[in-house]
Amino acid sequence: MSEIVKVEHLKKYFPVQKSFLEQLFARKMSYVKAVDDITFSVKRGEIFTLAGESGCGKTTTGRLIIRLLEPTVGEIYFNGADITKLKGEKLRLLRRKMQIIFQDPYASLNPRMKIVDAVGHPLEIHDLAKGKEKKEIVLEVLEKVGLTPPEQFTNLHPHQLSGGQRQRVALARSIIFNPEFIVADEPVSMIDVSLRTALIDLMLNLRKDLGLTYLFITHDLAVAKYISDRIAIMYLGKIVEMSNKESLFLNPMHPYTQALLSAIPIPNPERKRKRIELTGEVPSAINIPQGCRFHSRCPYKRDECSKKEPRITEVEKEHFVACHFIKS
Amino acid sequence: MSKVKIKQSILARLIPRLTSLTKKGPSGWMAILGIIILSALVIMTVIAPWIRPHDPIKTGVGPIRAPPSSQFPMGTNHLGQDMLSRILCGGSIMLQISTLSVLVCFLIGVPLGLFSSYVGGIFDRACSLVIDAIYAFPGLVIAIAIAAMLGPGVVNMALSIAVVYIPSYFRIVRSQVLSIKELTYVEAARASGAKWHTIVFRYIFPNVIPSIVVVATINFADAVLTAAGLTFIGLGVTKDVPDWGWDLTDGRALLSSGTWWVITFPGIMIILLALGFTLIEEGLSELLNPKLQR
Amino acid sequence: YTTTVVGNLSTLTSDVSTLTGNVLNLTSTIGDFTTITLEAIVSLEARLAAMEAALAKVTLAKKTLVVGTTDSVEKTLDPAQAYDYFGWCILQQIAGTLVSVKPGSETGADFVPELAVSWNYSEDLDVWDFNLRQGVTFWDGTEFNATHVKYSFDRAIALIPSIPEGAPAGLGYDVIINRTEVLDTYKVRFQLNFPFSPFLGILACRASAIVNPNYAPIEEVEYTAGDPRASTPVAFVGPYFLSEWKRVAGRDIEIKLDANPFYWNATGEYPKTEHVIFRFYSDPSTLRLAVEAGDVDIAFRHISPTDVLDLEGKPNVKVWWGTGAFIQYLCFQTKRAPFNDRRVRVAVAAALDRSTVCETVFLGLSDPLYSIIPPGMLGHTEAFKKLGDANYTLTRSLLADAGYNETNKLKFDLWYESSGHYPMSAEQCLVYKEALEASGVIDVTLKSADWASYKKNRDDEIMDAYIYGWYPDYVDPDDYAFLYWASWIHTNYYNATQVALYDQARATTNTTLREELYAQIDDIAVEQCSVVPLYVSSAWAVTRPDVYGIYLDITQDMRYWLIYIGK
Amino acid sequence: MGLRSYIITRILLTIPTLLLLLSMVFLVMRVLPGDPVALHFEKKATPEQMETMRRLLGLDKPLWTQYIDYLWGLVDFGYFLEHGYPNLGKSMQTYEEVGGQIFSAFPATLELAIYSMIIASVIGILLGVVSSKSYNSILDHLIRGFGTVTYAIPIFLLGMIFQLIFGVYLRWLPTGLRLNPAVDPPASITGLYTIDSLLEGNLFKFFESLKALLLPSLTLGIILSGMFIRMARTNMLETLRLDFVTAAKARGLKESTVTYGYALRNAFLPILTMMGLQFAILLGGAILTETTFSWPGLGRYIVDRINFRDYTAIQGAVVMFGLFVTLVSLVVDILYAYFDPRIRL
Amino acid sequence: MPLLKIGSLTVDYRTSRGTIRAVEDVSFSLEKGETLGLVGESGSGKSTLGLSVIRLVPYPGVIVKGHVKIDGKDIVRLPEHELRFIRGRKVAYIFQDPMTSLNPIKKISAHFAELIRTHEPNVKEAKALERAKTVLKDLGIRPERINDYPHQFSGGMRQRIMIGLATALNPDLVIADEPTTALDVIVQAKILDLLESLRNAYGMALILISHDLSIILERCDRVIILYAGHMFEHASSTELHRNPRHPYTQGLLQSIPNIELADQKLAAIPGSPPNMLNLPRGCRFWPRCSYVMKICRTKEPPLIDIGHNHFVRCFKYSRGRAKS
Ligand SMILES: Nc1ncnc2c1ncn2[C@@H]1O[C@H](COP(=O)(O)OP(=O)(O)OP(=O)(O)O)[C@@H](O)[C@H]1O
Ligand SMILES: Nc1ncnc2c1ncn2[C@@H]1O[C@H](COP(=O)(O)OP(=O)(O)OP(=O)(O)O)[C@@H](O)[C@H]1O
Ligand SMILES: [Mg+2]
Ligand SMILES: [Mg+2]
Repeated sequence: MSEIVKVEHLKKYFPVQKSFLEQLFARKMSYVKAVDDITFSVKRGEIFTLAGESGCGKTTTGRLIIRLLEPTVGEIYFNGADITKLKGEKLRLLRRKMQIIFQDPYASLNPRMKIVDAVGHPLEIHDLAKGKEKKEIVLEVLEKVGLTPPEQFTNLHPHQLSGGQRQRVALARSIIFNPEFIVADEPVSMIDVSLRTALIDLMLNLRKDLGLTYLFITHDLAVAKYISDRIAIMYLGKIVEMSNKESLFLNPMHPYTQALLSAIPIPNPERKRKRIELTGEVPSAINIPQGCRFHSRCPYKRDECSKKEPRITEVEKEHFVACHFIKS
Repeated sequence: MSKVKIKQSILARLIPRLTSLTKKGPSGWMAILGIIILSALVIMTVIAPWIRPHDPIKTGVGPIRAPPSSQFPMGTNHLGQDMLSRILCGGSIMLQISTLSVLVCFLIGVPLGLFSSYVGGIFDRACSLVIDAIYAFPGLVIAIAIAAMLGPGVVNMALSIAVVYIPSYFRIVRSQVLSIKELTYVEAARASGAKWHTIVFRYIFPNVIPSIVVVATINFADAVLTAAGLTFIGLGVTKDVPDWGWDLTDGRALLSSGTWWVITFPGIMIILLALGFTLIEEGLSELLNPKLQR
Repeated sequence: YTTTVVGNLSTLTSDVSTLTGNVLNLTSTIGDFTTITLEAIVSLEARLAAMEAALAKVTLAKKTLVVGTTDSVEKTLDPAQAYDYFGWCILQQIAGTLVSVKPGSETGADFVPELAVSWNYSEDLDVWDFNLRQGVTFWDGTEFNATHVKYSFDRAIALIPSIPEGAPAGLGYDVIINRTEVLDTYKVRFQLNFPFSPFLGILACRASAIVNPNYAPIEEVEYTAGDPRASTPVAFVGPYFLSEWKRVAGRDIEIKLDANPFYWNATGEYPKTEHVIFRFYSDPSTLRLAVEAGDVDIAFRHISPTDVLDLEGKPNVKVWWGTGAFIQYLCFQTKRAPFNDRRVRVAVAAALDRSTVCETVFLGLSDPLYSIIPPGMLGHTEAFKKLGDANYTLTRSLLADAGYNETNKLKFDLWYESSGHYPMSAEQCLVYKEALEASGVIDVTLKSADWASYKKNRDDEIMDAYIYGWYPDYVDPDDYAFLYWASWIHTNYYNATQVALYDQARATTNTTLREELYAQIDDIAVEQCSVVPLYVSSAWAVTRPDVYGIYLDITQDMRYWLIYIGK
Repeated sequence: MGLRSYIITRILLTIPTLLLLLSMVFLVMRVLPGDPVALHFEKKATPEQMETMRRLLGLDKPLWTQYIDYLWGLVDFGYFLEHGYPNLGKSMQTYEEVGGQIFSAFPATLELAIYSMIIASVIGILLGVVSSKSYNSILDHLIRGFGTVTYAIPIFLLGMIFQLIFGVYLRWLPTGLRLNPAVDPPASITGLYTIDSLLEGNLFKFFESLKALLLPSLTLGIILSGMFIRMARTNMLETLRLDFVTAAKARGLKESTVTYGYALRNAFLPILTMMGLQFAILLGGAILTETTFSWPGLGRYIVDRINFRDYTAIQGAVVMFGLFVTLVSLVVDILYAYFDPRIRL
Repeated sequence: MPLLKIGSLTVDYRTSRGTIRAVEDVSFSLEKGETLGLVGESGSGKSTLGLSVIRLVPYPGVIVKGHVKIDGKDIVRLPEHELRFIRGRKVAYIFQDPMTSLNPIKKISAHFAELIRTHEPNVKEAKALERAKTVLKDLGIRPERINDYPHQFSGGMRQRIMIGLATALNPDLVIADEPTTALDVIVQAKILDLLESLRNAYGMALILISHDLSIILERCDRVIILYAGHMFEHASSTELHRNPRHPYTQGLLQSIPNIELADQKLAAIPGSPPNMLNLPRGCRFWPRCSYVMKICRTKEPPLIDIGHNHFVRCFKYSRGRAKS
């Protein structure tokens, strides 16, 4: 399998909004280190998941790859080409190949556009189709995402749809160009449980039918486990563990991953598990602890951890971990 | 499309919107009441030339300061002009001034707000600074100063009122754009490669319209009141057109001598006109308030 | 107005309760003014203060005139600088002149001694001698004598360059007076540059008030209203002195006059009322409400015609009528078409309908004016009657000559002032417009501008036709007749014959001859119609019913020292 | 960021706004038509006289010198200390110091504004709270109706009606002016008659000034209250729906504690901001109110002076209004920061 | 006498668009120390039901039918002023969003002081604060932080404070409405542990509301499945886990991923939840139900007791006897 997307040493620092006066007197700028040097690649046809707690930089990574944000440092390759600096028309062309679906189905559709326009507008933007032609393509795509019969939906406004339907519309919009790569940013986390499975199945089917590759973003490891091929666990802007899913769930190595897994509720009242307790609060992304950024909460921390930042290393085949004490 | 067709299609779009207002509770009814009042006033003004009993500016069509009677249902004023005819025809000036001022505000304030907020940076800062500075002045003071500067007349009055209101449009548009700009669907549009003008006009602007409508209605109401105020301090239109503002000002001078009808009727009309707009505004702003919706 | 008693008197100590009792008595007698709640008066001092205030009210109600007005002193009360109606009005109460017009005079030409007891003039009217009153003292004890007269006039003339728009400049002192000589302690002589018959009129006006050199220096004129040297209460010798003058933001908010104990005519029991207080209202309607509500004893200047007629029937007020000297006239821009054509001007003048304006707009409180000199005054004629009112036959024939007819109407802009500087301008012009258009050959567009722009338009000469007004500095035809060609009206009209006649009239005291000369001026004016007289307004004042002593004569002067509230 | 540095920042930030405001006023004044010098002469003037006048008024200097003089006058602290008011130039009509005129007129407007603001906020907040508490009931509709109608009434019309009712027919209150002229105004300490008379300990004067104040401030207050009711009501409604209000109720706190201690206190912050913004409108309304009630304040001053094209005076007054509004919004922002702990980061 | 007894409770929202019957005919009871889970999708009426217990259904909601008895007292008919003694003292409520459930302009100390002093007016301010500090310490928050404002705490800490406020007066019943939805899993687990430990320590009953069946199954003794305002199934969690009876419950259980299962196959429930303004006739689940029968489309199924304290609202089990 070839790599469709490759990210190298990607960083994104957001300057902290400061008042005029503070800008004048501050000795140095402070930053939210939303993404802090991550490297990974997504293979063609796979579902690669970024998982982690809120605020760890998942969305930022997704938006960086899709070039909705300018990276602070690092390179992004798409099909082997460096797209980090693409601009203007070239970037617009790239947009046809990479798409994104967002978490909030209520906010990701323009409330004033009918479905037919919401889905078909990208075609107009790229001067690919208009009017009737556009409508036909839209009908086709709506059918694909399971909104049947599609004619029923074209003239509705988003507020007339349920959350699940909206997310399907969003999916339809993102596949209208037949893209190769889709960033799915928590596409099901705001959707009712009874509807989730259908949507996940739909995404899996689309992957098969259209040969898509997903970068799947979620904080729900159960969903991640169900859907993905490979998973990267992020903590405060860094990937702490990355592996294929079997290896990760069977053999979680990083203490954070372990804690995470042990905290996931199991829908079985008869099974009681031992939980790995973490102490302390999640540090803010502005004041990332020195050394290993997890050491403030780590049950196994030692002196070394607060001094040196561990590098992510391949401890087993295709299993990467960033911890001083886990070596191959 | 022929004119008739266009009209039909506009009606076809409007009517369901209006009827849908009735389903939205008291706020919807308030807006509808406002719309009814306004439509009545507009219709009255439009057909006034055919239904008025007398020439509204001809003096001495009746005795001076005659109280309401069957011949002069609203009495006559101090020049013996027929108040009923003046009331019927007098809305025109108010409507012209307010419409024109809203138009001007809209045409300047909205694009400026859209542009400034979307472009951001220094330009935005500069614009906001200027607008904020204007905003710090009491509106009427600016209106008076500019009206005095431009001289009387419908257009000039409208312009002077417009200057006062441009900041409101600018600010509402700007703040709305700034928040809408961050919304996911705008991001989605960017992700599909939309250019900035497409984003502004297809994705942002339509969603700002409701807020603009709210500002516009209150602008209308204020324009009416400000126009009356300008006339009151002598910066109104000339006397040879019927104008409620003038009648109100005249009526005020006459009221103390027991001539209640010269102030009462234009007073009611101006209040009604302004009320029509404030009712719509009151209704809409509640209906459109996202924080009050569930 | 109620007196509220809260609390129990018996719980108070005896003397306090008597005091309170007094206060209560007082408050009920003068209940009109005060509301005192016992509860509110917490301490003895406060009670005393309240009582004092209440007592003050009792005296005030008898010895005080409260005057309501919409006027305000424009800048100063220095006679050398003041040039506005109300400034002069106040000056008249506080400053003395050599002569004055007899109250109630019909022509305004009946001069009576004031600080001068007698006078005579040379045959050719250029030397005027005055014998001064003896035993008059200024407030500071200075004895009034001829040097003061000389000083006052010298000062007025000396100040002219530094007060560009000052009163004497407006009146032309520097042109008229050659020099002032002290002939004796109580005798003074004016040497004029040319024969000038209306000289007494000038001396009677407020610009000629005598000042006290100690308080009115020539050098360093401060323009500030409150400057004691320019407007000190003690600079003059009038029936009153200015005991308080407070201005806020260039507008009077408080003027109080108190009787001048050193007034030379104090023995004649003048002034009749000890104190005069002015209240300043922003517009006629509020003033009317105030006089009706009894807030003021006298409402003078700017109660609207409607209001005054309405008030006339009311029992709680009295309306006083008098001759007016305020006139308005129509000016034509003779520089360019259409009004560079004499026929067109005459045609428009003939189409005017003065009586409708006087009847509808002014409700009969003004009279059509057919000469620039108002009735009652020497030289008044009915010259413009020749053209008639709404005389459309004349209009049409003249306009036909000039090339205008029903299809090619005479079109022009008629301007009026919109900020209330002149009364009812908009209404007037509306009626004029109607009358003019009724001719069928004229098409008038009304235009308005606020006073500032109006004056600018006047100077820029952009108005085709515009109405203007005038009230006199001194009551003499001399102060009216020149309006036909006055350069500052900017009609661009000049007629040497008229000017010659005017100068001739100045140089004679022969009334018949003067009358003749003014009539000739009017005749030319009718022919030329550069300026067309429109109306002269009456004067009126509204007072409470028991006010006496008001003379509303042609001088437009309100002589407050003659006014009193009687039984 | 601490409150102190917030305040400093906020103050520093007003400087560019102020500068802009001042420059705009200056520029606008220069383009007003009407030559103030020509306007000065009622009847006639020679070119030499006009020139003298021009020199006198400082209009012969180049524009930028005038601009610098104007700005300098505003910040000339020595002048301020000496005279008690800033140097705003001399009136083109009366030659008086504009600064002095404005400072003498301003307290009247301030007093009117303060009382109207109090009336408007009391009516507004009271009715707004009642309305929001009885959401969608008849009472709510009535109050909303009241607010909407009052907003639509021209100020001078309402003023006139009040004058007729309370002044002429009932004779309870004076129809105009700041104080019965038969009463000596209290010694000027703050310039606000009601406060000065209290400071003087003279209740009689206090009631007199209060009587005079009542109608104008009621007029303006009622007109403004419409907007205040709306603000209070909407904000209360919004706040009453917030979780912490429900949470407080769920904790069994007293109804009044929840309404006032929770909902109103939180709703008050946005209301406060809007009140600050309303101040400009209030001052605008003060112009008409002052004219109606012969109130010797800054609003009437402006209208007066505009008729004379008295540049320096209008300029000064407008600047004063602008400064005042800016100051109010500064204070409001600081109060906001003070009351809202979230701002103190 | 059970601690809480709800009988045929029906709650309507009378909106301008129409009446939404958010909770319909719900009956259950709860003993001291028991933990009950309320599960349902968004809009199924969980919060409405929870809030009905303290009679705080938001405007325009009205309890139109039924009773809610706490210690035998029907709070539906209680005058407003007496409710105050129930709320906070007997029944405490924890809201979903910790970020918005605390008054942003009041210090934490004020929150506690107000609560304690409202219900125990004799307690002095200082005493109340002392107690508050102990509570905070129990929750794992440094007592000094009592003088901080809510915004100075993280979401998890705020939720702990909310729990502290809820338990400070030792209520008999705590209702936690999605207390962890806004939080990360690790924090979520901590909060739930905390609730559990408090319950064990003080023996209070707990109603846990969540849309996440996993949590409920993991933490609760009994479960109620709500669907569009109807109670679909009511059983102990073990029973429900072993023998889910209602097709909806079955579908639900099959659509939750479980990380402990290898190669789990999830099954989807077709269709989407009904529009509350326009409910289908008959059983409100039938359009999505794979076992739909004719009767389902016309008649509303009754709640059927199928033994073992297991109730189901489905015609499939109508051979059993209907619960009155
Ligand atoms: N535009 C921005 N400006 C400043 N900070 C930002 C911006 N976008 C994100 N951040 C910060 O960057 C960090 C990472 O945010 P991101 O949205 O990528 O996290 P996430 O993992 O997607 O979290 P969640 O699960 O809550 O969606 C957060 O601390 C966030 O506050
Ligand atoms: N204030 C309200 N006005 C009108 N309808 C409401 C209101 N609150 C809730 N509803 C309606 O009542 C029904 C039940 O709402 P409720 O909030 O109890 O559901 P929930 O199960 O708590 O949902 P969620 O999981 O989203 O919190 C929903 O259909 C909702 O639309
Ligand atoms: Mg995210
Ligand atoms: Mg809920």
